[in-house]
Amino acid sequence: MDLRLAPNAIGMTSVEFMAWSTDLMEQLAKYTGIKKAVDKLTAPIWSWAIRNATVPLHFGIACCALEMAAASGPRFDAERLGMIYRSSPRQTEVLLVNGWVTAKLRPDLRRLYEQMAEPRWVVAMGECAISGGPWYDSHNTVQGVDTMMPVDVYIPGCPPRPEAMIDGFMKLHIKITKEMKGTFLDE
Amino acid sequence: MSEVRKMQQRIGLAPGGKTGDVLAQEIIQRFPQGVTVTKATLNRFYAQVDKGMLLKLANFMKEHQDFEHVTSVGGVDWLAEKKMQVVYHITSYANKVTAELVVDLPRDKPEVDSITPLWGGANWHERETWDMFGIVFIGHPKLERLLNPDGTEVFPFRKDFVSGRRV
Amino acid sequence: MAEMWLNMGPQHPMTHGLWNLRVKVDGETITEAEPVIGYLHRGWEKLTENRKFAQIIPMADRLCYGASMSWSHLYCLTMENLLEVEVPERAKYIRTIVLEAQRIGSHLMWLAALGTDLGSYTVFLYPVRERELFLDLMQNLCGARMTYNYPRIGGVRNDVPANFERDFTRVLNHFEKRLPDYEALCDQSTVFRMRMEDIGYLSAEQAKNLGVTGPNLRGSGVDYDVRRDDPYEVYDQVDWKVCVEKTCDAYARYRVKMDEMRESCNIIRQCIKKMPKGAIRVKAPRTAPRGKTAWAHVEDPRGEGFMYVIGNGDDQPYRLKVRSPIFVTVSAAPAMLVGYKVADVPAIMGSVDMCLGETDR
Amino acid sequence: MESNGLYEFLYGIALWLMQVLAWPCNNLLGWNDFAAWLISPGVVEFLTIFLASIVVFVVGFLVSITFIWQERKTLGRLMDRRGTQVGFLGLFQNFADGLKTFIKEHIIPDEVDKQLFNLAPVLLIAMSCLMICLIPMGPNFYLVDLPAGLLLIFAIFSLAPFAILMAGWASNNKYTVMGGMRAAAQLIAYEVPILLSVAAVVVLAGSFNLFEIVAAQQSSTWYIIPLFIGALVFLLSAIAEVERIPFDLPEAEAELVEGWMTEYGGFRWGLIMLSEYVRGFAACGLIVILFLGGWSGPDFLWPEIWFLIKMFLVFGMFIWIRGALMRVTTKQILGIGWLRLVPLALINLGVAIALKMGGWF
Repeated sequence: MDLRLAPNAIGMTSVEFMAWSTDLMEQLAKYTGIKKAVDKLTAPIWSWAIRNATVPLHFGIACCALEMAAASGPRFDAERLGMIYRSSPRQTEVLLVNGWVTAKLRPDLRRLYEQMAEPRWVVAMGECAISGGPWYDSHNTVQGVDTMMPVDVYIPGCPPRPEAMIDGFMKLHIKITKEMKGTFLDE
Repeated sequence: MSEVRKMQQRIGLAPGGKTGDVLAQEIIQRFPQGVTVTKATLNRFYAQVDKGMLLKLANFMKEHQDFEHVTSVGGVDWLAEKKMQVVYHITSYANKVTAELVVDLPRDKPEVDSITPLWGGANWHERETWDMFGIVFIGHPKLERLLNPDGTEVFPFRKDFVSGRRV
Repeated sequence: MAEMWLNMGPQHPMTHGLWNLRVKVDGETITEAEPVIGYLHRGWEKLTENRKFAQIIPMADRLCYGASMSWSHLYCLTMENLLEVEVPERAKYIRTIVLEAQRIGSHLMWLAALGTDLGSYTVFLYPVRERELFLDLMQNLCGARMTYNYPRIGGVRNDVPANFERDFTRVLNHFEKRLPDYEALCDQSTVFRMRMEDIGYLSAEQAKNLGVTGPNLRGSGVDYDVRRDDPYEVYDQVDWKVCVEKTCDAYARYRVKMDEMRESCNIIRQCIKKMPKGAIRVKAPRTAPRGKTAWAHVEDPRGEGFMYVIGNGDDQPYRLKVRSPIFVTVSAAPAMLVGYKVADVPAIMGSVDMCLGETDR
Repeated sequence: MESNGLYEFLYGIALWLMQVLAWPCNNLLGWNDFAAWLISPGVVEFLTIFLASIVVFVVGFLVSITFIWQERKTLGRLMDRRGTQVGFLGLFQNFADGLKTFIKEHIIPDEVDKQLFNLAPVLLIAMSCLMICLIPMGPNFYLVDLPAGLLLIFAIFSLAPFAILMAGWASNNKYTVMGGMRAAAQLIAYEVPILLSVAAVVVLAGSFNLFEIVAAQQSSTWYIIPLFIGALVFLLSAIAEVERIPFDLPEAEAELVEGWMTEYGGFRWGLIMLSEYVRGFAACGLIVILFLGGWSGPDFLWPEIWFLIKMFLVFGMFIWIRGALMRVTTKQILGIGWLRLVPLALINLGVAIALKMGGWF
């Protein structure tokens, strides 16, 4: 943010001016503390909104996928918490890894993770996702999803019961409230 | 399953079909030297087949003894005895008989004729056996990696390939 | 329009598992199809060589998680052939009851997956609701919802709980009242008939040659069922009929599976009535001689499951070969798909009850 | 804008507002001519129209939002499960979804055509919101009374394929192009039956003005009785226009992932979802006005309330159809559109002309 450029701002091209002015505004907001105030004020709203509309990706790998299906069934209805499954990674918050990750699936899973929009979380469901599970000595499975992407919530069990999965999402809600991501999303 | 109960069930269920031992006798007359039938019961028979005779025996079984379905084709790696083995299980719906054919191959150059032209069901079994053991099936339409990621050079199911931590 | 390769997968609705169908498309019609599997391959058969005989039973549960009881039972049957163990009569009856309950549960999960594929979320949720009842029954018996670890080499783990017959008959009566609901939602809705009829045609000759088995084979008119033609447990002492359809298309496969659910209820009721008293387990020898081989095949809800085991002299198998019915049916998928529209693919592959856990082993 | 309840009410507010503003200018600052200009009818009228459009848009927007809530709760009940429980009775679920999209990261994939990619959702939401303001909700609650209101609404209604094709093409992804083309083909195919059934209504009512159509229905019977076929054709075509389940192919989950919406995330996707429900609002509004006699009803309730009740009933019918039926394939969608609905609409037009000639209407 160099104000010295201000006098010859007219000479800039539109792209340069846009970049320079947004940078100027951000620096101003940061130093005068407006950014912190806005973050403090709006954070509870955003975290309430995300908490009550966490949308997991419609992506099932193995046995835990059947428990995920049972969790959205009539008895353990996951939609009570506002969880519907959408199939495009752009529109989801939570990547639910529910099964063993093999060497062939690893690049696809990594790409899915990167395609998701920023406030995103990863939930490792079941022993296979947490630590390779019953296939600890297999040559083809990834021993734990946290070796390839940051994981937020672990749901133990092989396969975990649908209540355990919903409880895992409850823990995720607690984490979302604690993180309190503000409007500007950067700390 | 006691033999008596199977006999009652057999008579009631398969009027037209031939039983396992009748089929085994036919094969013994047809192929005196290449094939040795080790055991034959009502709806099973087990045979040891030489590498060269396999395709001829398979053709005979498909045409004349109407074996319509390949249950499985599996590879076995006998590291200590320095040989590879391919085990075929072929079922006949009409006769309700399942045959087990075992073919021994040298371990350094395991090759055998592919039975995919006869039964399409064996296609992926043979492809997987090549993918895991490296046994080459001559005449197979598409012998490529199936289950392992495309880049792997090693044959993981061989006994000399140690996978992960042993318990 | 130019020929175009289209990737359908690997992100598929949750219940099918992970596979990728590469389809060559000319406009909307499919000219070539090539299934790509291996996304769930963990080298299951290699891992069994590190395990003792009893440790493989929970592993066999996780082969095909939709019907885990039938796979662990198949493994125990193979080991009983290897170690020449005769299972007591009561254990056989319990096994048959539990297998048929698992078959209904697996067919319900298939109907749910078919519902998601065809776009109706209701047809997904009703079968899942009924499946919960069967999972409760299995939970009372074996303690777990999906991966039971219940059969043992030489019998079953524990005897049936109190009022086992009452619970089972109550659930079966309730379920047989609910089955017409699914038929109302599916059979009587012309949208479902339009989407399922005369697509995915697989003639009897093709089916037999390509190795398709189970309900998909019976959908093509071939009257073969391992439970009747090569009986194991007590299937030959219970009178039931094999459901066969003649029209060889996706709708026929759907009809076969719906009738099979009714047959399974009928089998369970007869088994409960005829279940004798007595021991539920026999002591099995611990080791198998090296080089001794044995195999067994059963009627898995998806087709003919088969296992071939070779003893190793100690208490670990030297080699355990598994034949998964869906591994072969998926290899026969191009025969069912070529010539139809891309929009028909979910209906065709939905009618073939796929479970990729067992395909990739 | 003719005088109606809403206009007068807001005119009073605007005038009061201007006087409050004008008082300090006159007395304290002495800008008398500026204050006079403020109170002049031109400014007040402009402010009234501005306020009226905000009020009508907010009401239409809230009704569309409650459609989302109604859909999730009724669909849940249809599937034997409770719908969403966020907030009181689940009412806050829409706000949670809406607010969530604000904070999502704005992803623009790099190989995407940026201008078109950003323009498509804006176009979509603009068209949809324009329709909210065109649909009158009652004698005292409307924004504009055009002599050819119906034609304008349908002109805007049929602009959607352009935005969808633009979105599908700009996302530079094989599946979105296919989804976009399917959506465009479907929307254009269903323009014809909708306009034919509307033609029948216009023949009976004698004018394109929505108020006269409602007045004609108040004098004689609701048009759903004589033109029942037309109402059915309109309902089915409206479902196709709004891309809901039986005709949901553009975003078919199983093969095209999300159709033309795949690359949109965060707020753009929020706008697209909102525009889908607002188009549902417009379709329901049209059905109520054309066939269910608009806001006519026994007068113990306001006409506007009657209009809303009928809207929620018609949208309930949409949800019921979504709960019961499955998705239809492309070939069948166009088949139903051209071969079934267009002839029915023609028959309906014949009936309308016969009734008109016969002098009953």
